[in-house]
Amino acid sequence: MSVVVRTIARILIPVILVFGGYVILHGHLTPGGGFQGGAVAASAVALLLVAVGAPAVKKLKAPFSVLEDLGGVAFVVLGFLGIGFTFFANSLAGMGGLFGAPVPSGPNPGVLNTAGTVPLMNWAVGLKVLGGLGAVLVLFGLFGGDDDR
Amino acid sequence: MIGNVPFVACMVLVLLGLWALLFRRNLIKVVIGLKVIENGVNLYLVATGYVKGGIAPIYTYAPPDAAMVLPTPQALTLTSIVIGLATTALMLAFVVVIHRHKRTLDGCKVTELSG
Amino acid sequence: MRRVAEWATTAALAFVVFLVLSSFTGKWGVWASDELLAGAVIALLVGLATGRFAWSRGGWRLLQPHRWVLFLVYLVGPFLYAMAKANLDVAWRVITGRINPGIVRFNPGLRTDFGRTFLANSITLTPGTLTVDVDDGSGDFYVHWINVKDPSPTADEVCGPFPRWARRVAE
Amino acid sequence: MTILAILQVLVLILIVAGSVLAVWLKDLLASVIALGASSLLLALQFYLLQAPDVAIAEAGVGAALTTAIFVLAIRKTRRKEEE
Amino acid sequence: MIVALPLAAAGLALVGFILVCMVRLSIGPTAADRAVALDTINTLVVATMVLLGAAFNLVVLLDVALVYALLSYVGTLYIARYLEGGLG
Amino acid sequence: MRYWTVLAAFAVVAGCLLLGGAGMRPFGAPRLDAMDQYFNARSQAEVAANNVVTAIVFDYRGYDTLGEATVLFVAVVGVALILRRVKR
Amino acid sequence: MNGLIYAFLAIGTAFNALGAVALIRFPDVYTRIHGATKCTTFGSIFSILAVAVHGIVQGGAAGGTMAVRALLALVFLLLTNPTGSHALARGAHRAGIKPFRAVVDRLEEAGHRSPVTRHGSKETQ
Repeated sequence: MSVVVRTIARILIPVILVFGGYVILHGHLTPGGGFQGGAVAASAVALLLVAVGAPAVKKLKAPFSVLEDLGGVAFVVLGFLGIGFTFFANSLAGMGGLFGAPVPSGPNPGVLNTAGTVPLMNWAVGLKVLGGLGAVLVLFGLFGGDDDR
Repeated sequence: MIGNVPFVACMVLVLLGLWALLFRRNLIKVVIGLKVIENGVNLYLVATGYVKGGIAPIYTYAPPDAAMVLPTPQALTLTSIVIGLATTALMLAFVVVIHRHKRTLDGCKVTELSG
Repeated sequence: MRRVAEWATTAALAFVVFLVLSSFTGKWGVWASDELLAGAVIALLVGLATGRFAWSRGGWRLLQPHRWVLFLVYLVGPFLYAMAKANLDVAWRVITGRINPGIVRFNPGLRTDFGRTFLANSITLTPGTLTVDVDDGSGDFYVHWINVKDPSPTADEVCGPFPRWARRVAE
Repeated sequence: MTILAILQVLVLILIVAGSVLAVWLKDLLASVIALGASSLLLALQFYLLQAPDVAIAEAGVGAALTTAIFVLAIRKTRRKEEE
Repeated sequence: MIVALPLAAAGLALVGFILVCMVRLSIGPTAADRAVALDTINTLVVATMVLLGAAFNLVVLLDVALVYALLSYVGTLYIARYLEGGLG
Repeated sequence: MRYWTVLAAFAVVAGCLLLGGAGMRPFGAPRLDAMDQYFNARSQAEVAANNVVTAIVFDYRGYDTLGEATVLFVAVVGVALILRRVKR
Repeated sequence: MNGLIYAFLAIGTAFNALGAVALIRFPDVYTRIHGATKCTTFGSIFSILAVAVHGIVQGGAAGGTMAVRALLALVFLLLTNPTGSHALARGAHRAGIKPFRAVVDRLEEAGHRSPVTRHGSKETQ
């Protein structure tokens, strides 16, 4: 595409990634979470693919596979954290420490440091969705580029 | 006040997708029909959980003493949307490969697996 | 050295975006400390991931503060005025249906990517003009002009003072 | 309350219209554009049904990624529906 | 649960304009015309979402409008890239 | 002949779906909502999350999410297998 | 303050209406892009400014957040909208759509046409 689209993509791709991180990070306070934030961040890959072209995303295939596996493993490990009570029990909520602050009941402005394992699982699923959808996009973009006809 | 219009609209969406599945032979059109069915089902699930006069089930900056809509259908729909994209990509990959090998997108002409 | 500067600058700008997004989390616009910490981590990761990509030739000059002041002045002054004029112009053309279109070429003499982007987007949002193509090498602008007065115009005739503003702000 | 009901019915009509176009048009690219519009308005309907989580998911997926994958697939195959 | 009626009325008017754009999307002779209609619908939907979020008096709903404002043009870019014959 | 059979089946399905949609409970008045009321009331105390939907996705119904993540993984692996570069 | 909000809403709605009408009335792609982009961007600026003023009037953390979010959406719209229109115009020209009753077409003279698209589906008007 032309220089205009490429320059705007240069500006907007970091912004989209930060916004995806924000959506994942505040998943337990505002609408959002791992699935939505991963989809938003994968849109940055789509923008890179359309603005710069398929050769630019060639190197990204291996990192995305690693991200997807990492996210899946982290999700299962976080599920096993509460195995003393039951699988997927939220063993960190309300205990103090990491993400363990108590939350007042009823409407409140929201405290980031709450909700136990939920934010960590958000990050695991977010990385997984980013890796999976990004890998799909890269594969579609690279398929049949040079040797087709 | 508006009766069952949203539910009927969901059914119309599902029927449209079914029409595309049954009477269109182009494979990409079939995938589009599946997307339309998926949209209808997602809309149906979310409409099931709506409570008249309710607010979104989030306590951040919520007005006090307001009824909330039901959260469980939303949670189910949420995961189904992202999964729907991945499965659509899988179907389109099949379509691309079929076109590469058979030089056609007509579902009736791809006969290896029939009969 | 240059690479470290790219990473650090991108991370800092990403952190500013995060601060705007998460404002009003503490009391009256003071950010909560855990928000700041998490935002710093996210901004650092984003800076590392996109630092090489985000900067092009001449981009560093955008960091000079007087350009930001000029940009704000431009935004509320000539740009808003030109946009209002553009909309009244379109309204008149919608009602009367009187158009005389064509695609003309002119060369504003901008060299950097950011300057060309700035001018192209300004042209698209202001009266009667729409950027169709920008030549990468020579910097020629091809503009769809809804009311062609001159088939081979100069930059002043098509878009008035905008090339000067683009040179002042972004180049 | 009434204005909310009118909004919901109007957006539902628009969704159904976009889906009809997506199924009916012969040009596959136009069909994908209609599907994109339909998904956009579906996100607006989720918004009106007070489901912002689902609306963000539909926005992030339907705005960019679905259109991207469909357009890439059409690029890799052919555009017109053959009869 | 609409608390600010003028904002909701403006949102209703914008949805009405989306209906007009839908006409162009259905009759547009070329694919480029339809894509222009889609782009216009994008902008109108973002404005509608911002207005309705204020009308419902729920701050959290405005995040959806942010996502749309940021991402809606990527689809347009794909269609434009297809029209100019790119995308490998 | 085959066309008419399919069309008749489609008409039957269409009639059933439309009647079912019209005969459901009224829109906006759910009957069985004990579970959702429990989630709405207790999610702040049990999960300490403001967003009830996220609490359900990642805590109350974590198994569902695990299954969906598996489906996502399988779909991505399928795409990667189908679209691998064939050396000719 | 309410008067200001109503004025902004009226201006915004009027210009958005103008954009929709321009989309219907103009004769070809390029002029439609003209009308649609300019009018809807300008109208959305005022609609969103109305919401921002509403948030500031409301005050408190919730109102401030509302104003910040609305202004951020405005910034994103201003960045992305003209870019998408430019890309569409360029794509339409390379797909072979001629401007309606053009007096001059320097881009075609300069030979910036793409090679015929791979599957031979040229756009015709």
